[in-house]
Amino acid sequence: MRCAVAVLFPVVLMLVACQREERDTRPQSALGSGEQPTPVTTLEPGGQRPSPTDNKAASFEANAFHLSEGKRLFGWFNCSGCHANGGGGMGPALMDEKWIYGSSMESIHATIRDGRPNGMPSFRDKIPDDQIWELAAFVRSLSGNAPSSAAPSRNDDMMAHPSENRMPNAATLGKSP
Amino acid sequence: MKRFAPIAFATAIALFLQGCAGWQSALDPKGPAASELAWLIWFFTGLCAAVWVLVMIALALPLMMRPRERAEPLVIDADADNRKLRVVMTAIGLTAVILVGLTLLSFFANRTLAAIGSDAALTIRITGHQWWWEVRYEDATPSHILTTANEIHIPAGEPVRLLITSTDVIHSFWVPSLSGKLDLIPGHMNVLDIKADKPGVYRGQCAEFCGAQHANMGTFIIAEPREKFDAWWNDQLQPAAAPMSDEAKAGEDLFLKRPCVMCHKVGGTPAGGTVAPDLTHIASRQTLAAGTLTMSRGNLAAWIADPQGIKPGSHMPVADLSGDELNAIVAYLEGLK
Amino acid sequence: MSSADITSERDLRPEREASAKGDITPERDGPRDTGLDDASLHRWLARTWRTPPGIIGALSSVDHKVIARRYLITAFLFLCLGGLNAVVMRIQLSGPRRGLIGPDLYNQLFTMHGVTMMFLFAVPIVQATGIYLVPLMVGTRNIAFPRLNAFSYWVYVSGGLFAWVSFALSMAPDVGWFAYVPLSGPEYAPGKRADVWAQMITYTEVSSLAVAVATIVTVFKHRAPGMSLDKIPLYVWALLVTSFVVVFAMPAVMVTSTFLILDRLVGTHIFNPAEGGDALLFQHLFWFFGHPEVYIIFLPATGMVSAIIPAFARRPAFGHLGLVLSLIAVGFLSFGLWVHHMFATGLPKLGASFFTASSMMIAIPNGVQIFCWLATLWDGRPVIRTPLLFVLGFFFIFVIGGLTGVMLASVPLDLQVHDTYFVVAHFHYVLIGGSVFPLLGAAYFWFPKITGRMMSERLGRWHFWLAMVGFNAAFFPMHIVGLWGMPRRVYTYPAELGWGNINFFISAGAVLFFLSFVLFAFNLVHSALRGAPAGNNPWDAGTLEWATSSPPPSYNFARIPIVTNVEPLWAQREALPVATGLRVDVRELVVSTVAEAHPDIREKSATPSIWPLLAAIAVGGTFLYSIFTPWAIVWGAAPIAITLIGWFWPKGDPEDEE
Amino acid sequence: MNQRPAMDLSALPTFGHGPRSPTWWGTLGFMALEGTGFALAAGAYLYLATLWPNWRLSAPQPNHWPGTIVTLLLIASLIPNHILNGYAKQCAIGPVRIGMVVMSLLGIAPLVVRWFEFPALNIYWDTNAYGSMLWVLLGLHTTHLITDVGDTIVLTVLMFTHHGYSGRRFGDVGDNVFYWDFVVLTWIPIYLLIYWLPRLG
Repeated sequence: MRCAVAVLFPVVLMLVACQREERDTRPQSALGSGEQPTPVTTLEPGGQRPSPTDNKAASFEANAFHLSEGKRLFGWFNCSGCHANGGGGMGPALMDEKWIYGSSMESIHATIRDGRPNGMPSFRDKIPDDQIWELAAFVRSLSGNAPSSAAPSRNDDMMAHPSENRMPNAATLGKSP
Repeated sequence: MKRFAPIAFATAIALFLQGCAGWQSALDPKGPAASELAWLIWFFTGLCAAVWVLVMIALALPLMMRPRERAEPLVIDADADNRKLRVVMTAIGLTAVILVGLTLLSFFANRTLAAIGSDAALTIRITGHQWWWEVRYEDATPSHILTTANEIHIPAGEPVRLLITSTDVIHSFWVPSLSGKLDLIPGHMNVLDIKADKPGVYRGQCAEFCGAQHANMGTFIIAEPREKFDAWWNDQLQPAAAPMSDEAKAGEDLFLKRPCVMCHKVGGTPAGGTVAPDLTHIASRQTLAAGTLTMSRGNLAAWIADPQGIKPGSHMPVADLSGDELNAIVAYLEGLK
Repeated sequence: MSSADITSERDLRPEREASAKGDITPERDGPRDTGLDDASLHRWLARTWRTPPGIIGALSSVDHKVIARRYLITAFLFLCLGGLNAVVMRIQLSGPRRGLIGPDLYNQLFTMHGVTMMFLFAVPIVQATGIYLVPLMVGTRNIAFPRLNAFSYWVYVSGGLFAWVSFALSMAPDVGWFAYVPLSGPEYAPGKRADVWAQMITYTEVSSLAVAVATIVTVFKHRAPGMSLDKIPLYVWALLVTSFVVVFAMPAVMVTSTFLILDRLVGTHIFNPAEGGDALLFQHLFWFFGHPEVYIIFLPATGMVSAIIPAFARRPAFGHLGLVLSLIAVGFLSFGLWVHHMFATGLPKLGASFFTASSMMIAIPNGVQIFCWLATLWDGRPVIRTPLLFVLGFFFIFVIGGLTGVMLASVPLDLQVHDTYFVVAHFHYVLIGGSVFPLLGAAYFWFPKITGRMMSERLGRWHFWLAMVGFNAAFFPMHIVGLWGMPRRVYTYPAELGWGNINFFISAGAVLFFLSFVLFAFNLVHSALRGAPAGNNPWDAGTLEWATSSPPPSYNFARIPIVTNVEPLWAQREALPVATGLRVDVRELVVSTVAEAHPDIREKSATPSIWPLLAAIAVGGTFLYSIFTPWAIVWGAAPIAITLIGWFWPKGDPEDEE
Repeated sequence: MNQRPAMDLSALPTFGHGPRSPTWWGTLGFMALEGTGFALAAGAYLYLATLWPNWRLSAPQPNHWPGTIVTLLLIASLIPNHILNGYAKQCAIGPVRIGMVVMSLLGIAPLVVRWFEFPALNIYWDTNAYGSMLWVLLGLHTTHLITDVGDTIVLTVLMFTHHGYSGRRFGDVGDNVFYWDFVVLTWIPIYLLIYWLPRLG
């Protein structure tokens, strides 16, 4: 038993770590496009549909490098112009647990790529697909949805809000104590 | 050891002679600061070599000349030890004198360096980014402030003041044939005065480890006669040239529609990104990607098609462009003289 | 040996002793060594001091020689790993624009090379040599705080594993061994790589600090009767000064790495200029440790040189007092030079000039040492054996490194060569010339003491010449390529700068230098198995470690020697005066006064215990967990407290009770 | 090598107090390195404080009262601490047991007040560098306080067992006294830095 744990623990650690620390900067077409039909609602007659996920979304969401790249792009592309560091302004807040169009990676990816009514522009040709995935992963981390061992830490700026790796867990967010 | 010493020296000298013509070499000074420093380097080297040879002789002599091994370790000739003590004290005294001399020498060299830029007329602000240099020519008139990247034109024979800082990590600005290096530190503003004696192109590169592409963060100082520099400066102040051919026109449209526009600026067009090098006059530069590639149509196309193959980890992403789109964008950029 | 033998010995010394204190129960007494014949004395001591059998027994060992051997082997393995890193880097750099490895791996490689060589090889191996030799040289039976010593080995080895497992997982730090912020800070170093650096550094420094304290106390309180301050061997002085430097320098790097992980993990702003922090603060703190670090590695090596030269020059070191004073001077001055690593940061000119002066000044005590050694060699023809060859190589290389160090001390000159290959050449000349060559000499010198067998002289000479040629071929041209403008820490370089040929030459030299270590490893293994038996004192040297058998018994000395000269074995050729009256049924050793080494107390040394290992596991687990969450400190406190209580709680051994 | 007995050590005592004992020197060594850590943390604080002309960075003043109470408690505890040391030197088990209990309580008391010190700083560690340094300094000292109080409590328990009545244990008590002095003395400059330096600015 102890042996099994001793063998398994490093293996598990290795798999988790590899995914978290990899730094691929070229498009990862091997993982598929990651595109899914993205419904606006999850309500369906006859019970809930399982949320669509594939390797692509997962490989971006749990990867520290991609999350931090997403954070950098969020600043560079002036997302804060409308979303104000995630707190919300002209556009909706990103730090809470309210998602108008779904909270999955795929939904956020679709939102950035195709835009949404009431102001969210489409960045389809303006941002390469992988960078959209990075942004989507970072946006999810703003509300504590990313694993804290991969989520970005604070920036070397004035502090706007607690860093993403110290966000309260998504499950407890928005529920008053 | 004795056998090896001459070989080492011969190799060293041969290698020195071969390399003195270097393009980015501290031993090939092209400005007053680097000349002062090269002299200092040679002086220190000569003195240190002499000291080293003396120590080696002192080491080799007992090995060669002493006839026999000592028999009884604790029987010591007090007179001999006293003589040795005098020699050792003299050697220590000499060491101290040499060191004081070298300290004074470096102090005065420092003062010479500080005097170089006291009357600089031109001030250039250099901001380090991962992994390129933002270059801004300061001017009292806001419309005369000029922004470019990686290549710094200066008038030859005139001192120029560089204000250097960083917005991300620490970099270090170093053009060996003109001057010593100075760090670019976020939250600090450093001042480096440089002067090139003669017109020429002097290569430099980042000298403080700054991440994935530290190796490919080159810069060039291009010293020109005053009138040529003024002409360059006036050209650079103009907005970008309008595309001449149809292909270039299509390229401009694509530039504004595709990812390029998110980060880069082209003066006179809606493209106004500030997080990547300003491309208003990119075709007038000699190199691409911070001194990594020489400027040519082929290299432009290669860089845009696969930046992550050329500079893995750099912040320029792979944009999904078709062959025609790529050609059009390259045609457009080529026209931005 | 049967227990019946022991009981029969017990009757030999029925003498009882009243305690000095009237208030406390008289000491339970046991047999003394006073009248014992050699054979029964050996039987008693061997039983009392042995490391228990079995795996648990081996893991419980507190014998300084056993632990030092483990330390030495582990450090040598890390040296090989770090050397392999270097060879891979050199292959990548052997030509311009070579595509063998990309920047991501290269940056991890050179960081791991630096971290491994500094924290997992150089400091541990000089301390390990001290752990082995200092108790023998001062004539005692074990190091002070033997369990702390065992603990520090476990901490060290797990810290090293931590770093190398991270490397295998592509999670190794890639921010340089110096890990400057902001590059290693929260914004620019995503993932856990920089956290691995921070915690691994803090953790392994715990081990260095513990060894340093144990060494200081061993030298201060466990010296053999009569070994007053002026009779302490130079090697022991060197280790003593080094340990003091460790005590005052290592906390700086722990503070630095703790600040860094606080910034990364809980969002403090210590290094964030936008919120009142400062990036240069990191450099000040780091180099306040980083410069003394060089002397931590170098000073023990000077001690080795001071031990080897007298043995082969056949006379005591010339200028013993001068050598001691210059060791102490170097130790002090090493704290006043850190800014010369920061001349390119644009500090105020006048302050920088002060550090030029102080950096130049440290050349004086180092010069004193060099001149004194030369004067020692000037009496008669030295006996040229492999250990002395490596010391001669040390002179050849280290003097170059020292002189280029003088060049780097000059602010303006430094601005041209700082962070170039010139500096890489300089510090390899200092560290390999100044520390690794003496260490290799020391390996040949003390190998007979450790294993009881001589190392092959023929292979030794081959090794020496291969190392000399390989080293100089690899590192001398780096001075030149640095002056030609090649910066450090680049994973590639363009062809048009003309650095290709010289880099190819450097890479070839590096491979040769690596091969010399392969030969050395072969010589070690071969000689350990087949070498000629050494006898107690194969070199006819004069210090106490040669008075006992090779390898030394678990109790080091059957009777504690009395010291009358700085080279006691030369002064007492016929018979060594010894002290008697120690108990043989418990681990008793002599505690003496600090200055005069008058025997003062018969103290019990700690018995073997598994708890130091368990404590190291608890502390290590806490550190590992703490790169993920600060709560690790809270959850880790309980196991740490339990293992520490287990460690210190008396088990009813006589050693604990009195 | 031949041996010649020349000295008899059998009359030596088997334990010593204070600087005679190696443990005392070991404790001193750890104090030196921990003291260096304190000094460097304080140095870092002063470095940042002199770097920024508007230091305290518009943060509110800390409330010094909890800190002052801790200071008074710590200074007061030095008296029983040294009385305990005297008994330990005399190897008087009864008074030493009482003294250890007293010292455990006098260790816990400032720890309880310390709990209220953190909110009294009136700033969080992640607000700005001033807040970070305050928390670091206070945290560093609190770590020492906790470990030493833990050590004292364990030793107190030990003194009540049958292991307590031995020379080595009395030496341990002496070293514990010594270390407590260190914990108290390092607090004074940190107290001044945290609560009184910001009042100057």
